[in-house]
Amino acid sequence: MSGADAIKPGETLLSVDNVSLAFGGVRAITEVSFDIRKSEIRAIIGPNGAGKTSMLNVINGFYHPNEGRISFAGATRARMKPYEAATQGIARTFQNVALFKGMTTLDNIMAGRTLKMNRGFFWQLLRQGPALAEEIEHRKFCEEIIDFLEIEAIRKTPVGKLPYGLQKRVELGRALAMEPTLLLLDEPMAGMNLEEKEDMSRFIIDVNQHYGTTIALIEHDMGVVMDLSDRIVVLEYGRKIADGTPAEVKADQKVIDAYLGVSH
Amino acid sequence: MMIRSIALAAAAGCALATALPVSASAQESIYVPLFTYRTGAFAGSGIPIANGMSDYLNMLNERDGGIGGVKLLIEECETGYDTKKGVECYEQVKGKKPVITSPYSTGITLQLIPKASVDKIPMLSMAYGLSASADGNVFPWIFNPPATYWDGASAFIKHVAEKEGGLDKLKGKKFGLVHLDAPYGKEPIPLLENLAKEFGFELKLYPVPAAEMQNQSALWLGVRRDRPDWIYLQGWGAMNPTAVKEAAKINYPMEKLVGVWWAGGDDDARGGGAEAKGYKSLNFHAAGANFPVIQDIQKHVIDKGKSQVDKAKVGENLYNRGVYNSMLIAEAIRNAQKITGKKVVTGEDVRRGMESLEITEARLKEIGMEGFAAPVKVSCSDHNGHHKVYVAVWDGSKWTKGSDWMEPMKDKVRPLLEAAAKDYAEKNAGWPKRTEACDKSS
Amino acid sequence: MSTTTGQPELDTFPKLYARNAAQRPERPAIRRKDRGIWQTWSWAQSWEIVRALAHAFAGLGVGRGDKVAIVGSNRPAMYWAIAAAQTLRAVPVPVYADAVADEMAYVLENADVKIAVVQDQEQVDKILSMADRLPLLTHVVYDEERGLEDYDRARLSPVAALIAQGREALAKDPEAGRRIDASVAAGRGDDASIILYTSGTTGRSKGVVMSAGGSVAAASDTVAFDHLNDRDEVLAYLPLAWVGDHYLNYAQAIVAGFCMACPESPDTAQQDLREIGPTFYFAPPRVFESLLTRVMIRMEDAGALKKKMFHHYIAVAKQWGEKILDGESVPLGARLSYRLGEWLVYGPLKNTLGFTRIRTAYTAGEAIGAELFSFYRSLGINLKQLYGQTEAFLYVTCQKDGEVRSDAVGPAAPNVSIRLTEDGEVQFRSPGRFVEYYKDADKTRETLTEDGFVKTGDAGFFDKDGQLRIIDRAKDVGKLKSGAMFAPKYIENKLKFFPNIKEAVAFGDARDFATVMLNIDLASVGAWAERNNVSYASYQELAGHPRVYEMIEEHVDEVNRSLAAEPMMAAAQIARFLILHKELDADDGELTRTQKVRRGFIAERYAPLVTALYDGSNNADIRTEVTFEDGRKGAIAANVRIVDMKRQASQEKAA
Amino acid sequence: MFYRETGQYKTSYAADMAVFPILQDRIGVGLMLLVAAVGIPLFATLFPATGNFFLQVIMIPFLIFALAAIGLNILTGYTGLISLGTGAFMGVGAFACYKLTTIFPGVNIIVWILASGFFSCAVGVVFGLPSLRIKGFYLAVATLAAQFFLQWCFVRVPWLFNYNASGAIEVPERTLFGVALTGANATAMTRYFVVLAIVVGLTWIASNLIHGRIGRSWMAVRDMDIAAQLMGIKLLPAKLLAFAVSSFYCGVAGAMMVFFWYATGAEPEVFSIRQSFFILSMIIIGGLGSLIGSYFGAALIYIMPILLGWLADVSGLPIGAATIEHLRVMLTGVLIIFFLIVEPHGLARLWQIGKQKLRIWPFPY
Amino acid sequence: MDILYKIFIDPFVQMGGAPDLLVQTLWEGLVGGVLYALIALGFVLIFKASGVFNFAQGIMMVFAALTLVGLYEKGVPAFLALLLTIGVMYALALGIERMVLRPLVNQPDIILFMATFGLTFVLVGLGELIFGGEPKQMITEQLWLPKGAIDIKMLGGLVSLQKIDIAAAVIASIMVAGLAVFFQSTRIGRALRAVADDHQAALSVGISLNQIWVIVWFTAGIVALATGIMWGARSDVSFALEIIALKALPVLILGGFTSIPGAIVGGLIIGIGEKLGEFYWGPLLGNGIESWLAYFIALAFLLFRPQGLFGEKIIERI
Repeated sequence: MSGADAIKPGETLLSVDNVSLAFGGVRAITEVSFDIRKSEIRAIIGPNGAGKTSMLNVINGFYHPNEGRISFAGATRARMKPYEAATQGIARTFQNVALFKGMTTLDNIMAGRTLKMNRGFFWQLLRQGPALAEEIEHRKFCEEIIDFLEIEAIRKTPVGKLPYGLQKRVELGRALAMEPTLLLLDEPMAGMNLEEKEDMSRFIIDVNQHYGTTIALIEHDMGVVMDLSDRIVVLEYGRKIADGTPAEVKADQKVIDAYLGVSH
Repeated sequence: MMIRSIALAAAAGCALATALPVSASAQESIYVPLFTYRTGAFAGSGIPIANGMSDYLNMLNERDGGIGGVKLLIEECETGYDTKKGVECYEQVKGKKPVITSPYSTGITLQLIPKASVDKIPMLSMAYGLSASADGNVFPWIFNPPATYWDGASAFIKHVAEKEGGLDKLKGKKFGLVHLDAPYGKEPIPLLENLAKEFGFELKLYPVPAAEMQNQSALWLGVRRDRPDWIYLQGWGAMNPTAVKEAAKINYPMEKLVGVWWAGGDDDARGGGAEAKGYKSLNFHAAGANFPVIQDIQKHVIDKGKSQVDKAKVGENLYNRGVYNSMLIAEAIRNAQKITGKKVVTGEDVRRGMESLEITEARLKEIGMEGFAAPVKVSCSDHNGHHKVYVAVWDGSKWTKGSDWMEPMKDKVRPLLEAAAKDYAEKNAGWPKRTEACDKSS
Repeated sequence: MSTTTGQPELDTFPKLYARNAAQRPERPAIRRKDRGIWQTWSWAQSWEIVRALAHAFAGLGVGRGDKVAIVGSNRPAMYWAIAAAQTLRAVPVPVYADAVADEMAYVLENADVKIAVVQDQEQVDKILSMADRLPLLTHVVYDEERGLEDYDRARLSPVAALIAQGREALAKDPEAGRRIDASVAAGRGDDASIILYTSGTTGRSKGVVMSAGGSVAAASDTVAFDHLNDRDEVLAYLPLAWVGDHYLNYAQAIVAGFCMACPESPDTAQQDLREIGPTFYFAPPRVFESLLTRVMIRMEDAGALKKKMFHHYIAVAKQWGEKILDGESVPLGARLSYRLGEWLVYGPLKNTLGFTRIRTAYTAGEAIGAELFSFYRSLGINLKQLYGQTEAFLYVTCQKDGEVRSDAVGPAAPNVSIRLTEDGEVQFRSPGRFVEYYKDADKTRETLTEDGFVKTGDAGFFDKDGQLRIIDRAKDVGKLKSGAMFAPKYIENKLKFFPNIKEAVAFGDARDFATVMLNIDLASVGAWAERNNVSYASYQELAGHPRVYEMIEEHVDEVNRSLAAEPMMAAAQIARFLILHKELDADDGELTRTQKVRRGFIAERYAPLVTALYDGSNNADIRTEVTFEDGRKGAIAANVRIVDMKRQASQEKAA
Repeated sequence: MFYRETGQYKTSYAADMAVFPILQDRIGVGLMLLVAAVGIPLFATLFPATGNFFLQVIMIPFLIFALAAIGLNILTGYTGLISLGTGAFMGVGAFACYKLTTIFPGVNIIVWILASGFFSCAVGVVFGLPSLRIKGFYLAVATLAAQFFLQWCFVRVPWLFNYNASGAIEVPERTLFGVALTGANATAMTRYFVVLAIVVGLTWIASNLIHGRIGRSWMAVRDMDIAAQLMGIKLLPAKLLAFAVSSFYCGVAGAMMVFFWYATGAEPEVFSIRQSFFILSMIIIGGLGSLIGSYFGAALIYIMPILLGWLADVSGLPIGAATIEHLRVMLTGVLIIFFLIVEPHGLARLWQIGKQKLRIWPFPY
Repeated sequence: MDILYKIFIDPFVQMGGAPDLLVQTLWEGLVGGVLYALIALGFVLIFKASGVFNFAQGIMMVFAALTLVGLYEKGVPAFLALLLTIGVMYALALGIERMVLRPLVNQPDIILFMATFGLTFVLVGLGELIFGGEPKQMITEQLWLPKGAIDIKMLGGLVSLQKIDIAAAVIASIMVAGLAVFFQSTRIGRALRAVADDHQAALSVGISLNQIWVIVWFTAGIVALATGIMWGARSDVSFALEIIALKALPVLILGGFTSIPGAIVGGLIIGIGEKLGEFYWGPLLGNGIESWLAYFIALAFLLFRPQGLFGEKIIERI
C-alpha cells in the first residue's frame, strides 16, 4: 500500500506492458500496453469481445497473462492471485453483479472491510472487547459509504431482493469499503435507465474527487464514457487501436471505423 | 431464538409424558419387553428370531395362562438393530418395570450393560454381546448363556481337530477367519490367536467392512490365494449368504467352512443354493419343527392367528433360536417365583432366578424340548455355563445335525474371559463390586 | 400565570438551554438517525455545541438583531444554529427548504439575512444563484460537505468546522466563553426570538416576529397543560420553518427538557417514527387520514379470518374505545373484549404505526372527520384537537384530556382570551402573541387590534360545551345568491372525509348554487380499481372513469344528505361536481406549502371549468400548464365531465 | 402480534449489531432458556418416570443433534460446502474424548469433551483440503472418503478403543464434585444440564462467529467465491476454517453423544454414514445458514419419528411394531419431501416468515 | 525398507508369481466395475436431464429387485413379474415426477438432492411394508440367467468366470449400447440430450420437460432393475444392498456427473482399482480397505483432473 501511496496524482499507478492472453488457441488479448495514472478516470472501451473484461481480469489477477508484464505501484509482476491484488489496493465490480446474495447490504459492504479487520480468532469467538470494537469501527466506515451512496433505506435488506440498479450501487459500495487505490469498474451502468446512469456517473465522479481514487472503467455508453473519463483506451479484437483523451479518441479514424461507426 | 424450539420440543414432550402409560398394570402381570428388529438391513435375521421369541411367550400365556398363573405382558419394541433406537426402547420400557431385557444387538447390549445394575433390570444377551459378561462376579446383572463366541471358536477348533484326527494335527495348518469388521465380528480373534500359538496353526484374518457385506469378491480371492485349510465365519446379516456364495464360487470345500451360530440362518445357507450343501454352522439348539414345544406353539398361537410368522418358516433355525431365548427367560422367571415364593416377580427376583437357573434333561422334556437343546446351568460366578454346542450341516434345503453335542474348551476360554472381565472393570473406573448375594442353584 | 413569571431570568431560550445543560446534563436533548443509529447528544453536549457555534457565528459578524436564515430539513445542526443565533440575540429565520429559489430569495431578502445556515449543496446552489439579490448576505454555512469540495470557500464554511473552531476558541480563551454567557444573560423577554414566515393562502409570505418572553411563556403553558416532562420524546419531522415544528419540538423541548429526534431523511420518517415511538405527537389531519387509508388498504389484502378479526375488534373499539379512554364506566365484558382487542389488534396496529408510546397527540390545521378522529382515539391514542395560528405562536384553543370531540377545537388555551366579533370572527390575546409582521407595519395594524387582540380571520362560534367551532375563513364565508350561508371549507371538509376524495374545492359565493371540483385519492381509488378490475393507465384516466364517477357521486350525495341535516348549511348543498384530471399541486401554486387549497388561484386557473360548472354543460375542455419535478414545464389537456346532483330537502323539521 | 418494536431505537452500533436487537426476541430467548434450564428439569423432577424418558430420549439427544447440525450448518449452510462426513467427524470427537479421558483420568471429562473437538477439528482440516479444487456434489462425495476411512479406523485401530474386547467405547464413570457425569450412575438430569450448558454456550459462540468478520467471509465464499477472493478473502483458509469449526462442533457433539447421551458406551457403527445423512437432513429441513434452523431440523428429524411411533402406540391400532416402523420410515420420507415443497429454505424460513408476520401484525405485508 | 518393499515390490512379485490370480482379480474388478458403472449410469441419466443428484438411485435398485422377487414369491410367474416390475418402475417415475419434481421445479440442487433423500425413506418404508424385510433370493434360474462357472485353465492356474458375471457384463453392455442408440437415434433420446444441454432449447423444440423427466426416471428405474437383478444374484436381495450403491459415487467423481462414458470407464477403473488394491495391498493394512479405497482413488484422480475423466477444462468466466 505504501508504494501506491507514494505515487502522486498524475504519475503512473499501473502500467500494462505488452500483455497477451490466450485461452487454448483463442487469443483474447494481444500485445496490449497502456498505463493508468494516479487519480484519473481511465476508460477501456471497445466492441463486444474486444477483450475488455479479460483485461480487467488480468489486472486483478484472475487471469495470468501469457506474455508481458504488469506494474502496479512500482512493483512489476507476472503472476498474482486475486487476493494479492486486493491487498495491494485493487478493487473491482463486475459486469454481472457479483454480490453476496444471501447477505444484507450492510454485510456486503462490511465484507469489503475484511482485509482491514484483523482481530484474532479468539475475540471473534466472543464478539466482545476488541472484536466488537473493531466491528464498530468498520461499521462506522461502512456507514459513511452507505451515506455517500445514499442507500440508507436498504441498509438491512438482503441484496438479493434489491432492484438491479441498487445492486450495482451496493457493489460499488463494497468495492469502496476496501479503500482501493485502483478501482476497476466493469460496465457499471449496464442495464440502467437514464436516471440511474446519471446517479451512477455522479457517484463515480464523487468517488474520484472525494476519495481521490483512481478508476478504470469499462462502459458501453459512449456519452457517459466521454463525459466521465480523463483518458480512454480503445481495444478491438484484443489489440489496442487507440489511446488518448476523449477528444483525441473521438477524432481517431480507426476508432470511428471500428467502433463508433458501428451502431451501439 | 433457538431456545424457542426447545420449548416446542418441551411442549411436545409434555404431551408425550402425560400420555405415556407408566407402569400400567405391572401388578397383575409380569412385564417382558422384547427388543426386536423386523426392519433395517438386518431384518432378515431379526424377523425369525422376533417371531420365535414372541410366539413362545404367547404360547405360555395361551396354554398355561402365563407363568405360575401370572400372565406375561409381552411387548415388542422395534430397534431396527440401531443402537439409537435401542436406547430409546430401553428408556421406554424402563418405566414399566420389566423383569428382564434382551436387546438382541451387541451394540445395544454394550450400552445397557452398565445400566442393568443401576436400574436393577437383568439382561439376557443369549450367546451374543460381551463375552466377558459371563463372569458373574463382575457382571452380576448380565447373562449370556449358553455359550460365548469364544466357546464357539474353541468348538470350531475342536471340530476341526476331530476331523483332522486330533489337536496335535493342527500344527502347521492354516485357518481363516472371515468376519464382519465390527466389534461383533472381531470377538473371536483373541481366543483364536491364543489357540494358534498353543496348537501351532496359522490364523489368517479376512475382515468384511459393514459397507462391503455384499461385495466380498476381493476377499475370497485372497482366500483362494492363501488356501486356508478351514474357515470360520463370524458373519451377520447379508454378509453370510454372500460369503457362502463367494465360497462356492471359488470352489472352496463347503465342509471346511464353519459358521458361528449367527451365521446359521436358513436364508444364509439357502442363498448358496446347491453349492452350499455341506456348509456347517455351530448351534446350541435344534432346528426343525418336530418338537412338542413347537407343536404347542403351532397349536396355541399360530393356528389361532396370533403370530406374524410365515407358517413355512416355523422351525427354521433362527425361529427356534427365538424360542430358545424365550425359554430361558421363562425358566428364569419360573425359577424366580420358586425361590422367592412370589407370583409377581421383579427384575431383582428374576436376576436371582437367572443366576440359579438349571435346566436339566428332565426339565427339557417337561417343557417339550427334549433333544432340542442341551441342559443349561448358570451359577453366580458363571453366567454363561459354556454349554455344549454341535455342528449343524446344511443339506441343501435344511439344517441337519452334523455332530454330537460337544463341550467347548472351557479351560481355554475361562481364564481369557475372566481376564477380559477384570480388564473391563478396571477400564471402567468405579465399576461396582458385586454386592448381590448368591443363591444356591435350584 | 406562566410558570416562568417567578423566575424572570428564564425568559429566553438560551437561558433555558443553559438551565437544561445544568439541571439535566446527561439527559438526551437531541437525536438524529444518522449512519444507521440514533446519534444522541445530551443537553450538556448540545449546549456546548450551541455555544461553540455561537462563538463562530459571532466571528462571522453575527450580532444582536442580525438575521440568520436556516434552510434545511430537521437536523440537529439546524436546531443548534437556531439556538446559537438566539444565544447571540440574533434572530433566526427558518425558511422552507423545498421553496423554489424565487420564493426563498424573497424571504431572505425581506428578512435582511446576514448569514444563512443551510443543509447541503442543493441549498447552497440555490442561495448562490440569488446572491446578487442578497447584498446583506455575507456567509453561507452548510451541514453536508458532499459535492461542495470544489466550491470557493471564501464565503462558505461547513458547520462542523465552525463548531470545532468555536470549541477550540472557547477552550483557549475563557473570555470568549464569558462573552457568550454575557450575551445569554443580556437576553430579554422582549428580544425578537424568531421570525417565522407564514405561507399565506394568498400573496407573499409575511415574517411573523415572535418575542422571546412570549414564546417561552406560551410554551411553558402548554407544557404544563399536557404534563410534558423531560422523559418525553418527540420526532421532529414537520417543516422546520413552520410554527408547529418550532413550537412543538424546539420550544416545548427546551422548556420541558425533553428529547427531540430528527429522522434520517424525509423518506424514512415513517420508519423513524416507528423506531423512536414518540410520546408526544402532532400531525395534521391529512396525515392521520392517509395513515388510516393505508391501514385499510393493507388490511384488504389480509386473509379472510384476519380481516374478520380486525373488523370485529375495530367495531369493539368503536363502541367502547373512546369511553374507556375517557374513563367512563364500561361493562366488564366490553372491557375484556377491548383488552383482547388491544392484544390482537390495537396494540400491534399502534406498534406498526409507531404510536405505541404516545401520551398526547394533537391534530390541527383543518377539520378532522369524526370517524377518522374517533378511530384513533378508540385505539387508545389520546388524540386531541387544537386551534392555532402562527400569529399566536400556535396555541389558541386546545382540548383537555377527557373532553375531546371531533367537531370542535376546545376551549381557550391557558392564559388565552378569546372573543368573537359580531360577524363571527374569532379574535384572541395570548402570551405567545406575535410582536409584528417584519417590516410590514400596515399588515400588523390590520391584524392586531388596539387592545392587543389578534384577528384570526376565521369565523367560528362557541358551542354549548364552551368549545370553539371553526366554520371557515371569515372572508371565505360567502353567501349564495339566495342569501343563504355558503361556507366552502365546511363543505370541502365533509367531502374530504371520504378516503377516496383527496381534495375538494367548493364554489358558490354569489352564485345560484354550490359546486365542487374534486381530486380523487390515487392510493385509495387505485386499490379500489384493482379490486374491481377497473384498468387504467394514468391518474387522468382513472379520474375520468365512469365507475369512479359513480362512486364519487354516491359520496357527494351523502354529503348533501348531511348538509341538509344542518339548518345553516342546507341551502348550500352541492348541485354539480366534477373530478379534476390532475392532482392539485403546491409546485403549480394550487396548494400552499402546507397543502391548503388556494381557492382563488384555482378558480382562475380552471376558469373554463368553473364556467362550465355554472353554465349547465355536461363537460368542458381544459388545458393547464404544469411544472414537473425537475422544473420543466408542460401542459395537460383534458375533457372533464360534470355531474348534476339531486339536492335533498332541508331536514330541519325532521331532525 | 407480540412485537412492540416502537420505541426500541438503537443509539449505539453495539446495540444495533446485537444478535437479538428486538426486546421481545430477547425475552423469548430468555424464556426458552428458562424453560430449558428450570422448567424442563422441574417437570422431570415432578414426574420422574416420564421426565427421565423425556430427558434421556428427547431432550439430551435433541440438543446434541442440534449441536452437530450447527456444526454441519457452519460448513454447508454458511460456507456452502456440502459434507457427508459428519458422522465420522463426530466419531473422531468421541474416540478422542475416550482416549483423553482414559489416558488422563484426572482431568474433568467436560474439559476433554471440549478438547476432543480439536481433534476432529484437525482431522476435518485434513479432509477439507480437497475443497479448494472441487466444489458442490463432487466435494460431498469426496467427504465420503473421510467418512469411510475414519469409520474403518474406528474399527481397525484397536488403540482407539483401548483394545477393549468389545471393540467399542466403554464409557468409564467420571464425576464432577462427586456427582457422576457419565456412566450408568449419571442421572439423565445431570447429563442434561451439562449438555444444555455446552450446547447453549457453543451456540452462542457460533452466533458470534457468524455475525462477525469470519461469518461474513464464509458467506462471501458461499455466495460468490470469485468476488470473495477479490475482497481479499483467501479461499483455502476460509474454507479450512469452516471445516475446522464445523468439525469441532461435530466432534464435541459426537463426544457428548457417547458420553452424555449413551453415557455407557458406543460401537463405531454409531458414526456411520447414516449418521451423516441424518444430520444433513436436519440442516436442510431446518434451514441452511440458520442456527435456529439447526434446532428445528434436529427437532423435526429426530423427535418427529419418535412422536409418530408414539402416536401409533397411543392410537391403539392393532398393527405390529414392524408395520409401525415401516410406516414411520415412510412418513418421515413423505414429511421431508412435504416440508421441502412447502418451504425449500427450511423451517427457519417458515419461522422467519412467521416472525415477520407477527412483527407486522395485523397487516399481511 | 521392509515396508517399502511390501508396498512397491511385493505386490508385483505376487502378480507375476500367480498370473492366474491376477487375471481373476482383474475379472472380479471388471464385473464389480460394470455393476458400479450401471448404478452410476442411473445417477448420470437423471443428473444430466434434470440436474437432480438422485440419492435414491441405490434404493431404487433394491426396490426394483425386491418388487421383482416379491411378486414372484407372491406367485406371479417370473417373466410376468419382470414385466410388472417394469410397470411399477414406470409408475414410480410418474409418481416422482408428479409429487416430487414438479412441485420442486427451479429449486436449488441441494433441495432436490434432499427430496431424493426423503424418497429413499419412502421407498424403504414402502418396500418393507409390502414385501417384508427378509432378504430374498434372486430368481436367477427362473429368469433364465445362467448359473455355474466356466473354468479356464491358463497361466499355470485356473481362472474361474461365473456365468452370471458374464451375463452381467453382457447385459450391461447391451444396456449401454441400447441407451446409446436410444440417445442417438430416437426422437425422445435427442430431446433428452437437448434438455441436458439447454432447457430452454428443449422447450422450444416442443417437448414437455415433465415428460422428459418421467422418461429419464423410468430409464434410470430400468437400469436400477437390471443392476438389482445382478447384485441380487451375487448376494441376495435386501436393503443392505443400498450401501453398495454408494460405491457409484466415487465412480461419479471420476467419470463426471454428466458423462455416460465417464460413468462406464470410471466404474471399471474403480472396480478394478479397488479389487487390485484390496487384494494386493489390502493385507498391509489388515484388509477391508475396500470401503474407502475407491474414494481415495477417485480423489487422487481429481487432484490431477478436477474436471473428471471426460469433463472439459473449465475456464472460469467472470
